[in-house]
Amino acid sequence: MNDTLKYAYYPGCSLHASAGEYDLSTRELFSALGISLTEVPDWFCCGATPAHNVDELLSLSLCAKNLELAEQVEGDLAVACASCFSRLKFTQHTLEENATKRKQVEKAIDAPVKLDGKVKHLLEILAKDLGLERLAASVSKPLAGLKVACYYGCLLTRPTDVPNLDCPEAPTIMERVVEASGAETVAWTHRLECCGANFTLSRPGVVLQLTNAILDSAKAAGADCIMVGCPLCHGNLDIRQKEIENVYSAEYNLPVFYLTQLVGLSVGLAPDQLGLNAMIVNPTPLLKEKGLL
Amino acid sequence: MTSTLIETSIYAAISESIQAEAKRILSDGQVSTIVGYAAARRKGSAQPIVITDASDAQKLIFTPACVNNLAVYLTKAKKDIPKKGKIGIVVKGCDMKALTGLMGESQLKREELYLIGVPCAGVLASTFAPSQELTDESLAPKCTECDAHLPTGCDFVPTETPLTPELEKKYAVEIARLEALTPAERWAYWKEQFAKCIKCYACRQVCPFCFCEQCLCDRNKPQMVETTPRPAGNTAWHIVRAMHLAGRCAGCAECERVCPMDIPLNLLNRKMAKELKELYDHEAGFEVTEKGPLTMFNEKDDQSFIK
Amino acid sequence: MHLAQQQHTFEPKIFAFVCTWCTYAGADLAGTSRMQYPSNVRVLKFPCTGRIDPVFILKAFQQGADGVLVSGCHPGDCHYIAGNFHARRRFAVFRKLLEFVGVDLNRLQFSWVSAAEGGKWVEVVTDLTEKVRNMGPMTEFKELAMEEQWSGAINTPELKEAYNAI
Amino acid sequence: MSRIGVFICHCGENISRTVDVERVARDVGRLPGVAFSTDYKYMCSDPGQTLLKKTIQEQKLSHVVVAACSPRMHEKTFRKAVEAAGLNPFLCEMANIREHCSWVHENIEEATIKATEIVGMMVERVKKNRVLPTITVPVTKRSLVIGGGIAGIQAALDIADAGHEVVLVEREPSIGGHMAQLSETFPTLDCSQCIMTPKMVDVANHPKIKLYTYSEIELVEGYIGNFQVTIKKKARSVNEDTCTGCGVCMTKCPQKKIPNKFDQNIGMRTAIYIPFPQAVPNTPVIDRENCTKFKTGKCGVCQKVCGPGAVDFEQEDSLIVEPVGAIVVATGFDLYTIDEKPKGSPIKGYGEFGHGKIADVIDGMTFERLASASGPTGGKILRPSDGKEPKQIVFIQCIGSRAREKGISYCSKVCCMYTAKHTMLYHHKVHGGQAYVFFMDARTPGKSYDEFWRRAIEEEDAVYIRGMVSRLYQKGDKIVVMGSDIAVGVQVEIEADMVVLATAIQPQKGADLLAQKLGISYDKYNFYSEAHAKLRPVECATAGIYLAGACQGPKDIPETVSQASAAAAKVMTLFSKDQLEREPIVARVREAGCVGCFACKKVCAYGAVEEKEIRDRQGNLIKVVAYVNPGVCAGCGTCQATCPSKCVELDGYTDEQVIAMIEAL
Repeated sequence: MNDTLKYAYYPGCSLHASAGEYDLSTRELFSALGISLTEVPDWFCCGATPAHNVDELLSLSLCAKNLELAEQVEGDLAVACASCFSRLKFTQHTLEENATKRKQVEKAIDAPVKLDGKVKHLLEILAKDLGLERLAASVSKPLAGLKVACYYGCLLTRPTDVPNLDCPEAPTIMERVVEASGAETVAWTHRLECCGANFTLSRPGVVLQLTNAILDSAKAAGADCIMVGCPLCHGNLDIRQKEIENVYSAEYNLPVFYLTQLVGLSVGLAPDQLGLNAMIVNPTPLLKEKGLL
Repeated sequence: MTSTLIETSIYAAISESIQAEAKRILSDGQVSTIVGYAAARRKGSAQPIVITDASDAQKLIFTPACVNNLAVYLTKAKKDIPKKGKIGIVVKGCDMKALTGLMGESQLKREELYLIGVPCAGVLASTFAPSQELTDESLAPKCTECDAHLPTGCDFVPTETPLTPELEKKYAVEIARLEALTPAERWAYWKEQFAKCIKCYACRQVCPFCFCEQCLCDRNKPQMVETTPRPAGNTAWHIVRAMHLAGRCAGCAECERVCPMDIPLNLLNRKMAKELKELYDHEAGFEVTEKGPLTMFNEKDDQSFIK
Repeated sequence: MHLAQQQHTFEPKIFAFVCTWCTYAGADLAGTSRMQYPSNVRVLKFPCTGRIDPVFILKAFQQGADGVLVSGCHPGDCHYIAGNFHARRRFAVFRKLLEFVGVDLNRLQFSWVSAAEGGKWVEVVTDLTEKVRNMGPMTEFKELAMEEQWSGAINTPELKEAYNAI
Repeated sequence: MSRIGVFICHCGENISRTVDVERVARDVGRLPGVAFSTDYKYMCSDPGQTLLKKTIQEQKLSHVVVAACSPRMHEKTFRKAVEAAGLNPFLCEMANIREHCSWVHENIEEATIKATEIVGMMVERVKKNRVLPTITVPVTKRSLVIGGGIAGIQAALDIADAGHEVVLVEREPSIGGHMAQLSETFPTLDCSQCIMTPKMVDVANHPKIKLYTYSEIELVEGYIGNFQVTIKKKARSVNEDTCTGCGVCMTKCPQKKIPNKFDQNIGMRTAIYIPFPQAVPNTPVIDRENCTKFKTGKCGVCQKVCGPGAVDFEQEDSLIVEPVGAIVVATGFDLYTIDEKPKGSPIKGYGEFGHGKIADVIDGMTFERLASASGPTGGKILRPSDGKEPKQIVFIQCIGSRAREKGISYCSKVCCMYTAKHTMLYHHKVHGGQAYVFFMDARTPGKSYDEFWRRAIEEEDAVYIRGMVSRLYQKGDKIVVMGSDIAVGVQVEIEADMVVLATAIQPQKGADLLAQKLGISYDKYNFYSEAHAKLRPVECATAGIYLAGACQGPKDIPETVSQASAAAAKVMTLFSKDQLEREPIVARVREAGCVGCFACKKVCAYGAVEEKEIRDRQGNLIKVVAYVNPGVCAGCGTCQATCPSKCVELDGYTDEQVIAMIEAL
C-alpha cells in the first residue's frame, strides 16, 4: 500500500473569502501531516443553499460537474465546508437513486455522471483515513487543559443515509479528532442545533436567537472555546458573538476555531500558519492562559 | 504478426508435485482412486487415466495437451471408477468451477473428493497438434478469458505460479461482433453453424452438467424437441442446451472442443454467462451456492422487458 | 371495421401462454365487458407463469406462431407466492438467448395482466397483433422445417474432399 | 382409441350470435378421436347436463369437451356432471368460446374459425388427460398454538372448547404475554389483569389444553394435517409436578436485586421467581445466570426450604415431540427501542433523544408498569431516577413508527389510543400535573375510540401539540423537550420531569428464525405474511398454519382476539373432517429419471419437495431423488418448468397436454 494519502481538494467559495483561515489552516495542517492535497482544476461554486432552494436541477448539475472535474485528480475528494460537503453528497445520493434526474443532469453537463468517486469531509480523512492513532502520534504540542465544545451544526451528519459521516443524531467524530490532539471535550446539548445559517443576512433576529442558545449551552457546559467544521456556522458564532452578547446581555468570550486550526496547533503549527489573527473573538488570551502559545 | 510464447516451463515441476502427492495419498489410503492425465501414444499428447495403485502415480503428467475436463468422470462417466473410498482428481481452475457447480447441484460431495489443483497457464486449442508449443495463437480460446489460473478450494496445489500475459478475450470479441449484427444476420450466422450439426451429441456426452439420466431431447412422449438431425431439430437442440446450461456452465468449453463439426458452442454459453452477470451479477463456479441464478429470484429483478 | 379487417393480406398467428389466476381472468373480464380485439390470439392456460417452459415458446415458433405472448400476475400478486418471480428470471434470460441466435424480440411479448385488467389484455393483444402483422410472417423456423437435409455449406477443403469422394 | 364427445353451447345467443355453432360442431366432429359432437342451447341447464350424462353413457364416451363459457365459470359444474355419468371428472375439459371468442369478436367468420380452433385444441388436450384420483390426506385433530399471550390464549381456548386437544407453547415462564403487563385498557379503562387472569386460569384448568411454558419450538416437520413438532422444554430447575406454588423459596432467596423483565426492569425479583403474582403456571423458575448456586456452587437455600422437595438443580432441557394437524402462530410483538443500533442495521435509534440513556425518558410499556396497581411503584407514577412524582410529563407519539428515516415506515396502530389512555391515567394519579402530547395525527378509528381520545383532551386536560420533537436533553433534573407546534407555526420547548415515548411495535426477536422452521413467509420487518391481504387474512400461504395477533402486524386487543377466534375457526373447519380432500393437481416425480439435482426443491415456495432415498433390496443406497408431498404441493408447476429432464410433472398440466395443444394449432 502506498503510504502517502492523496486527495483532490475542493475548497469551496467560502474558503476563498470569509473563511480564508480555514483554507490556510487546512493546507498547512495537511502538509504537516504529509497528506497531499491537489486543488480540483477549474472548480466552481456548488450552488450551496440558494441553488437547491430555487432549482434542483441546477444544484445537481453544478455539483455533478464539479464531481466530474474532480475525477481528473488522483484520490478521493476532500471537502472542508460542511455545506459543499452536504451538496456534493446529496447530488451523489440523488443521482444514484433517481435515473430520470441522472439523465437530465447528464444532458445539462453534457457528460456522463460519475458517482464512484468518494467525497470526504476533512474530519473523515483525519479520523478514518489517517486514523486517530497516526494523528495522535503527530501531536507535538498537546492541547492539554483546553476544554472544547465540538459544534457540528445541521449538515455534517444529516440527513440519515446521505453524508454517512457518523451517527446522524449522536456523532462523536469531532470529539475523537480533537481528543486525539490532546484537548478535553465537554458534553453539551446544542451540538447539532441549527445556527440559522444563511438567514444571517435575511433574518438576523432568528440567527441571534439560535446562536445565543448554542453559545449559552457551550458556556454552561464549561467550554473554553468552540470548534467547527463549517464556514457559515463559524461566521454566525464568531462574527456575531459580540452582537449576541449585547442583545442578550451575556458574556461568552468563546473563541470559535476551525477544526484544522486546533489540530494544527497541536501538531506545532504557528498562529500565522493557521490564520488565528483572522478570528474576531481573540483566542490569544485563552491560548496563552493554557500555555499553548 | 509474431505470436507470443506462453511460458509452460513450470508444467514439469507441477507434474512432479502431482506424482508425489498422488503417491502419498494412494499409499496412505486417503484415496482409493485418482483421475488424472497420462501421456498418450501420439507424441506430446495426453489422455485421461484412472489409477488405483501408488506405483502408477508416476504415470501422471500435466502438459499443455491436458485439455480434458475430468469432472465428467465423477458423474455420468463414473462407471469406470471404483465405488469405494475417496476419489482424487486432478483439476485445472476451469475444471474446478465445474466441480463447484456439481456440488451445488447435489451431484458431488466435497468430502468424498481429494482435489489436486493445477496452476495452469493454459492448454492447447483442439485445432493444434499436441506437440505444438503454446503461444497466444495455439492457446485454447477459453484460456484467453481465464480468471482461474490458480484453482481455489483444493486440498493440494503445487506452489508454482503461472505467468499469464494479458490476451485478447476471444469469446468476448466474437460475442461483441455478433451482438452488433442485425437479428437477421445473426440468424443467418447461427443457421449456417447449426446446419453443420450431425446430432452426434458429443457435446452432451462430454459436458459435466449434462448429467440427466434421461435427456429432455430424447423424450418422445411428448416430443418436446425434434430429435432428427435436420436443421429444425438441430437448432432446437442447441437452443435448449444453451438454456439448460445458463447460469451453470462455467466455460470449460469441452463441448466446443469435441464438436466434430467445429460449431462454436461455447460462444452460446459465454453469451448466457455474460447476460447472467449483467442481469443478476452471477458468475458460475466460484463458490458452492445453495441456489443458482435461475432457481432463485429477487423481488427487484429487472422487468423492463415486461409490459 | 369488418371491411378494414378483410383488407389485411396477412393474419398472424399469435400464441398466448397465460396463468389462470390473473391474465386468463383478465381476458375473461375483457369478454364480460364485451371489449373487442383481433381474433388472432389463441390462449393456452397454465396454473402459473412458473409452469411455462421456454421450450413451449420454441415449440410455438416451430409450430408456426408469428408471435408469442407470455402473461401472468403482477409481481407480488402470484397466487403461488413466487412463481412469476421465477418466470421473470427464466424469460429474461431466454429472450436474450433467442435474441442472440437471431430471433426478432418484437415477436415475443411478456406482460403482467391482472384479473382486473381486461383493458390491458385487449391493449397487449391488439398491440402485439398489429406489430407482428406489420412485421410479416415469422419465416425463420418455418424455413428450417422445410429443409429436409443436412444443409451445411461445403466450405472447407476437408469437406470438399470428403464430398467429392462420395 | 379415444371416444371424445364434444358439446357446443349456444349460451342462449351469447355464443351463437357470433359463432356458427352448428358449423363448429360439424367441423370438430371430423377430428380423429371425436366420436360425437353436437350443439345445444344451454349446456349448463338441467336438460343440458342431462344430455351430457346420457350421451356419455349411450355413446360410451371416454373424454368430454364442453365448448361454452370460461372454465372459471362452469368447469366444476361439468366435471361434476361427468363424474355423475361415471367418468373421472378430470377427463372433461372446457373450451372457452364465450369470454375469449364470441364476446370479443364481431366478425362471424373469424369468430367461428377461432372457436373451431379453440375446440380442436381442447380435443387434442383432453386426449392426453389422465384419470386423476382425488387426493386425501389424514388429519390429526390436535392443534399447536405458539405463543401464550392473549392471541394464543384465545385461540387455544376456542379450539379446546370445540373438543380438540391443544398444545400451547410459551417461551416465558408464564403465559399472559404483554396484555398481562398492561395497567388499564382502552377505551373502557377496565383493568387488564382483571379480564386477563381468568382466561389464564381457564387455560391452566382446561382438560384439553396441554401447556408448555418456558419452552420453545425446536423443529417442525410434516405438512397440513400431519405435523410433527419438536418442543424444547427449558430446564426450570423446579419440578412442576411436585411444586405447590407456596412461594417460600422466593422469600428466602438471597438474590433479591435482579431487574424484573416483566416490570420493564424497574422492579426487582429474586433468582428463583415467578414473573408476577398471577403467573400461570404458578411454578417458579430458577434464573441460572443470576443464581448463586449456579454461579458459585454454594447456596441452595431454596432447595433446603422447599417442603415438597421440588427444587432440582440437576434438571436438564428436554425435547418432546407432539403430533398435530394444525398450527396457530401467535408470537406477538416486541417494542422498538431508541438505543443505538449496530452499524449497518436497517433500523436506526434516536441519537437526538440521547439513545435511551436519559433515565426519565421511558417507553409506554414502562409507564404501564408504573401505573399498574400491582407494579413496582404500587400504581404511583414516579420517576425512575429519583422516585419523585413528575409534575410535567411529555408524551411523544410515533417513535420509530411512520419514521422512514429510522427504518420503519408503518403505523403501529395502538399508540394514539394508549397515549390518550396514559394522559388520563396520569391525570387521575398525579394531581396538579400537566400532560403534553406531541403527535403527527391522531388515528382513532374503532368503536368508542375517537370519543375516548376527545375525552383525554376535553375532560382530562391533556395538551395535544401537533408536531414532532427534534431533541431531548437533560438539564439539571429536567428534560428539555424541543419540538415544533405546526398548527401555530412556532418552536416549543418544554421542561419536563418525565418523557414517555410511544415506541413502535415490532415483531418478536427471532420471528424470522421461527418462520424458517415453520416454512412460512414474512415481510422485511419480520411480520408474518398472510396468504391474501383481504380474503385470507388469518391463513399462511403454507397450508395448515394460521396467524393470530400482532405477529402478523400491529393490532390492538379486540382485533387480536377476533383474529385469534378466526384462526381457531379455521382450525375447526380443518378438523371437521377425518380426511382432507384436495384437487389432484399436484406435481409427481418420475423417480426412474430423477438425478437428484433438486432444482425443483430450490424453486418450490411451499417446501413440498423432499429428498427421498432409493435403496436396493440389500438396503444399499442407489440414489437420492426428489419427492413431492401431495399434501403440501399447491400445484403451480414451477418445479416442472425448472427440471432439466422434466422428471417432475404437474398432473393436469403435463408436457404431453401442453405440447398436444401447441401442435393442434
